[in-house]
Amino acid sequence: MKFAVMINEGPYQHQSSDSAYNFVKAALDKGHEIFRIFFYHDGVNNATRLTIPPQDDRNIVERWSALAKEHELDLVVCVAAAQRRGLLDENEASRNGKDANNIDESFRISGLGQLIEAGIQADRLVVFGD
Amino acid sequence: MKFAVMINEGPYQHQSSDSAYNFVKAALDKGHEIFRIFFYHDGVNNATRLTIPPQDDRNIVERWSALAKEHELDLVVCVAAAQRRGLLDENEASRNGKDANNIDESFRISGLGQLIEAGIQADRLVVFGD
Amino acid sequence: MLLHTVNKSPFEKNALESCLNLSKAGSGVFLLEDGVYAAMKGTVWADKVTTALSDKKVYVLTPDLAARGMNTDNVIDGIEMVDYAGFVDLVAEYSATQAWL
Amino acid sequence: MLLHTVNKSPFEKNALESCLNLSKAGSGVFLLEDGVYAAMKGTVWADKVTTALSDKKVYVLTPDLAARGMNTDNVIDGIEMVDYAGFVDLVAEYSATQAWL
Amino acid sequence: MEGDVKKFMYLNRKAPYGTVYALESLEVVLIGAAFDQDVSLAFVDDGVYQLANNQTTTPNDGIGMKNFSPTYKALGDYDVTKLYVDQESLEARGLSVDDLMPLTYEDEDDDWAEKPSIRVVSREELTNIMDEQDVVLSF
Amino acid sequence: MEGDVKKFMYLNRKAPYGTVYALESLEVVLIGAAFDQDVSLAFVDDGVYQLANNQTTTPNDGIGMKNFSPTYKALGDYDVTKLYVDQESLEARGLSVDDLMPLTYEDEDDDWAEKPSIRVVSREELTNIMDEQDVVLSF
Repeated sequence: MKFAVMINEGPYQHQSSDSAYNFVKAALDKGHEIFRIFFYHDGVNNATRLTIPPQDDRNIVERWSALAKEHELDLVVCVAAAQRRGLLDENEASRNGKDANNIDESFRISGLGQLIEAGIQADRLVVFGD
Repeated sequence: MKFAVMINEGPYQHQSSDSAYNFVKAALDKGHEIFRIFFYHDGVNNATRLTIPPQDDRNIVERWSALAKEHELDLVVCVAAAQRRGLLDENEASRNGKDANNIDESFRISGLGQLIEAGIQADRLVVFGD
Repeated sequence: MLLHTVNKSPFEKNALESCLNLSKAGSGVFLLEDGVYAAMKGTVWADKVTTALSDKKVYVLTPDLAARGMNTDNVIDGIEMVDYAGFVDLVAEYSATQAWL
Repeated sequence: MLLHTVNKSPFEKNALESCLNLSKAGSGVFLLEDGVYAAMKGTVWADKVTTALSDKKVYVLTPDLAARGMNTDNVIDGIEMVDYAGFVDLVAEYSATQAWL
Repeated sequence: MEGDVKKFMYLNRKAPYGTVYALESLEVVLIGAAFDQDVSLAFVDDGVYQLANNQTTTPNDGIGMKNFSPTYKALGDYDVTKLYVDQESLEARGLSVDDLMPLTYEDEDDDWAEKPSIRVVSREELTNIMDEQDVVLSF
Repeated sequence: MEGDVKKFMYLNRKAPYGTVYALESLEVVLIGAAFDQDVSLAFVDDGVYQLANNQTTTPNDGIGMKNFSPTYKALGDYDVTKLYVDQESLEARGLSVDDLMPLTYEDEDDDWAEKPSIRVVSREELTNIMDEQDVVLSF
């Protein structure tokens, strides 16, 4: 079956991203397809490559990034939500005259249409939030 | 009177930072002193200089930054909370081998002791959160 | 005496209820953000708030009421309406502030 | 039939109550994260959850129970305990998933 | 995008301004309107406050946030015409439909007659509507 | 830091793991212990779950988060010895003090006798304790 996942909260503050990760991993283990994972609201904060969690804690961003590489996952960050919160890729940063960018290469920035499309294309959409 | 303020949520997702800003501005208008504003939990996200809010919306980071410059406010970001969430200044970035930093110059990174000290030194501590 | 701040809707979260249960007679309850809905007449919470007024002061932040389209004419009698400047005065007036997040 | 997910404690937020009020007989209610506390015997919520079991299926995510120190022996009778793999199966089994955030 | 039309529901259960969910939910609805799906919005619990009339914010006097409620009035033009409001949620808050914005749309199947978009429904009705959905986006 | 000792209270009302507040609150308490203030912790509402016994997480099997509950056991060594637990919050959740971690400290004023740090208190007691505080940090 084809799943899509929406994540509405940032890493560490809420369990949403952890729960979504465990769900996605279990779905992949069972042979399901993950059509897309869409990060919205504070969920865009999951995409920062600048995170430095304590040694004995999980690295949420790296975990998503590794899973994406292993399974060619489509990790999409909402551009409007990301800009509000200071999450930029190289392209967005230079277009907006910002001197740095912080999005991990495993994530791509795109519009909300990607969320609707995921709802249309996937057999199931699961929302993780606060 | 001497006030200290603690902000526990990031910009835009929750009203906490807006309420704290309006409170601080009103306190300054009345001639009170703001001893320190301490950003904890997702509150550290208030310090990113990479934010690009929509044209017709408020710029929360810039607003804090301008107020800090005008009144020499001490805006302190908790280092542990910030590292977890990918908020770094130049120093933290280079010490941790990160290729970018994102903290606005009006904020400084420090430890939780600064929060306790604010509680001790200020006449009142007000917490804004979710 | 403490000034208790409540920024959550009483319909959504238990913050106001706990605050009312654990605040002393004579203390202040300050409603802001989504907490301001508790100040309105005619809701299922109005009776509890009215009861609280018998031994506590209750305040509501008017800019938060206005943003949410809540008519100040419908604020429960006895609740004091203040702006941010009034909020600052209250924080100074009470001995300490306790947030019910 | 929908699978309703509830990730909030019924003591803190109104998500479970609204979910139970607005879910059809035959639908599923999936408790995860802080929502798992609703699955425990002996709480002020236990009766409502037991009543829901009369016409709905209720599931609880065991890893979330374990993290919180909740003993699976004290889970209300009739609630089905599943792991993340079971969660995936349930999402596939029901026609759609509705989150009560 | 493709031939199939799915039933999309946006479930709104949070008050405006205190959190961003109401505003960012509306942004999804506006984008989603271009996809020609069968769209419904549900306003339950504090979500009903999103539709409150007379929301007033000004930059320099007030909470300093933008009043985004006028955007709901544009939904009709985007063919988003089914806004279901839970009656019990209204009543618990001492509100009636008269306290909400008068949202309307022009019905092309009825000689463009202006009709109300807000439909106050009972729990039972809303439960049935929700159960028919293919995709539920929760905010 | 200075001569005055203030009464600091940490108010914990949220469950662990679902949100980070419990963990990051504990980090403040540990740092704050170095400042020689009069420290109390209050566990109210879902905050009482923070002290639940037998919390179990493992990286590869389970929720994938660190079990931080052992840190509460170290509080006694940091001279954080007053953990007030709201009795009604426990009861509403079907819990008793036996379901909580057996936290203790050694009382230097009583020949280092081992004493319980957790003090289950009534609403009235807790209300009085809270009202005496100079600084309340809420999580």
